[in-house]
Amino acid sequence: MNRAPWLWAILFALWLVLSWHFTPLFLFFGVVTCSIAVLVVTRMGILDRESLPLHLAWRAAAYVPWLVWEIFKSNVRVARIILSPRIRVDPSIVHFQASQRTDLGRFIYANSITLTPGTVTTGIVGDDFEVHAIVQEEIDGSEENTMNRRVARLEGEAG
Amino acid sequence: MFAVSAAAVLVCMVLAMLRAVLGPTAYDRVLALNNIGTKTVVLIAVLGFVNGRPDFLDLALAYALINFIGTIAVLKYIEYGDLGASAPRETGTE
Amino acid sequence: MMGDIVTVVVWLLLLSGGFFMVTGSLGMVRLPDVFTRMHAAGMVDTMGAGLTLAGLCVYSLHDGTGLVAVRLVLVLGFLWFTSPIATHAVAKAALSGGTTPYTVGDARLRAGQAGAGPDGAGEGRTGAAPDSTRKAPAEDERGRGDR
Amino acid sequence: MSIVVDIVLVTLLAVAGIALLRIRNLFAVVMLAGIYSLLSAGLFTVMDAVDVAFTEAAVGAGISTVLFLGALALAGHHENRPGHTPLLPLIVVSVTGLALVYGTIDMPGFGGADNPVHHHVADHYLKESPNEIDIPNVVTAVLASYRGYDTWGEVTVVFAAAVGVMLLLMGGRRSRAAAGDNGRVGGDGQAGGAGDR
Repeated sequence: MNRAPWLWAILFALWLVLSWHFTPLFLFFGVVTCSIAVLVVTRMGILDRESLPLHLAWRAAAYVPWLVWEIFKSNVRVARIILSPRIRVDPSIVHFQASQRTDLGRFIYANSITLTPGTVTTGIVGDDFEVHAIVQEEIDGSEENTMNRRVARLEGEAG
Repeated sequence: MFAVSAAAVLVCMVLAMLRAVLGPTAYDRVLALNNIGTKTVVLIAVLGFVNGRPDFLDLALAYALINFIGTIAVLKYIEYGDLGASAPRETGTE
Repeated sequence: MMGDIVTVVVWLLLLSGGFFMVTGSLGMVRLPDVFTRMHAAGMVDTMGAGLTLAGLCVYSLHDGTGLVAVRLVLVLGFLWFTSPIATHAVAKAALSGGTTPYTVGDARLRAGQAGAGPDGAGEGRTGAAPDSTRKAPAEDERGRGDR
Repeated sequence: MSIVVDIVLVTLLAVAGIALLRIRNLFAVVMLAGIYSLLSAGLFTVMDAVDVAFTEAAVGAGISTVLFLGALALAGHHENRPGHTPLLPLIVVSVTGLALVYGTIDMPGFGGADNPVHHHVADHYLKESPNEIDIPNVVTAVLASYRGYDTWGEVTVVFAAAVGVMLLLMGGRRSRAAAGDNGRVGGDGQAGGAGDR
């Protein structure tokens, strides 16, 4: 699948939404700007299924709301730690195996972990994730496993 | 009601400023810088609504990106001591 | 009627966003080391900014300025895409720069606690804000020496 | 509300400024300078000077932080204490500041609609720029068209400055790399690597 036209369409849609002027002059500027951007990106050779993961778009629509709900829950937990009169933390660094097959999947998983407060991905070597957690319970519960499975599903069969 | 939100953001900026001044490590200061950047973005968005002219949101949009680039440049400098250096190649790193 | 509901929803979103933002900033001041503060900073970036911008978004949608709502969504999208990368970069740089995170039973946690009061059992309890501010200048000197 | 925001932001600016003066670790100074830029950009936004705020954020918080860090990589981290007493500079700065404040007494009130500056050519720009240039943003129209030569000159100066700074910062590295010292690109570029040069 050729990704350049898709990128161009997305960029031009962004241009239209942000500018919201439909005079020929501005449309012309938009066309030129988007074309230059796409040209540069194509020449740099960074336009592939990692930089524009169109194949994930539909499954991401199911993943993102779940992620937002997870973020909300862990926010409440961290807020409780911070607001307690005496701060009780037992931070620790935990290693565990991720089950994603592609780098893109690992990237999404690592960023999902970091995006939920209470856990931060500090390093990845191969499948081995190194995660810093503010309290031990944040990490060894079943929720990380759930997230792991969900990202693996998001990544899909195509891999 | 937006004024309440703006006040909350200002309180947060004061707290983050405290962390930036106290330090103690460089990483605390980077964290505070990044955080004040985020709060500036939110502050600009909220102030647009306080004044009834939410036209400044493009500015917030640009800030969000500039802040990110600045943070990454700073951390690259801390980690490699040089802005031009490229990361040593490790296999399997993201 | 519709307007009342929207007003209530916007109030709720803005207030809870402000709550998470203030709590996260408080955490940045109170928590003992840079790694734990990172989690507090994450709160500001995710729910603090998220709920506040969502409140503005609901308001502008009801107000009939849909373009503003689109921009707010874009701002939030950028924040949520970039925030974990920046946080990860801070953590990675801090680790490779020789800062070891506090862990359970760490001597530094106990040291912080010895000054905090009689509660000396040592299961990762630290003093609150006054304690961490008091020991800050000494650590600043040490931090300079490291670099 | 706007006045409260002004007061808080200006107070934070003052705190950042004093901290900038007191701290001797130049890395922390660069961080605080970035925060200072973000705060003043927020202040400019409150004053409706969006284009200035935009420039301040891009240049102050973005580019100049990066340039400072590049300079630090070459120059080292710690600022020496000045050999002389700060008394004379303090007096000079205070006198200059007081003179500037005295100068503002004669100026018309901030943001007043009948200030002379708003009735020289501004009326014409505001009324006619949609017809004459057909650009929705008046500031853009003024900068890029009515004052096109002026902007051109400014851009040239900024470009020359940027090229000069980049040459200064990158020239050293290239000559070192040519001398065969390419080890620091690899493993040994640690956090403290800059401090000991």
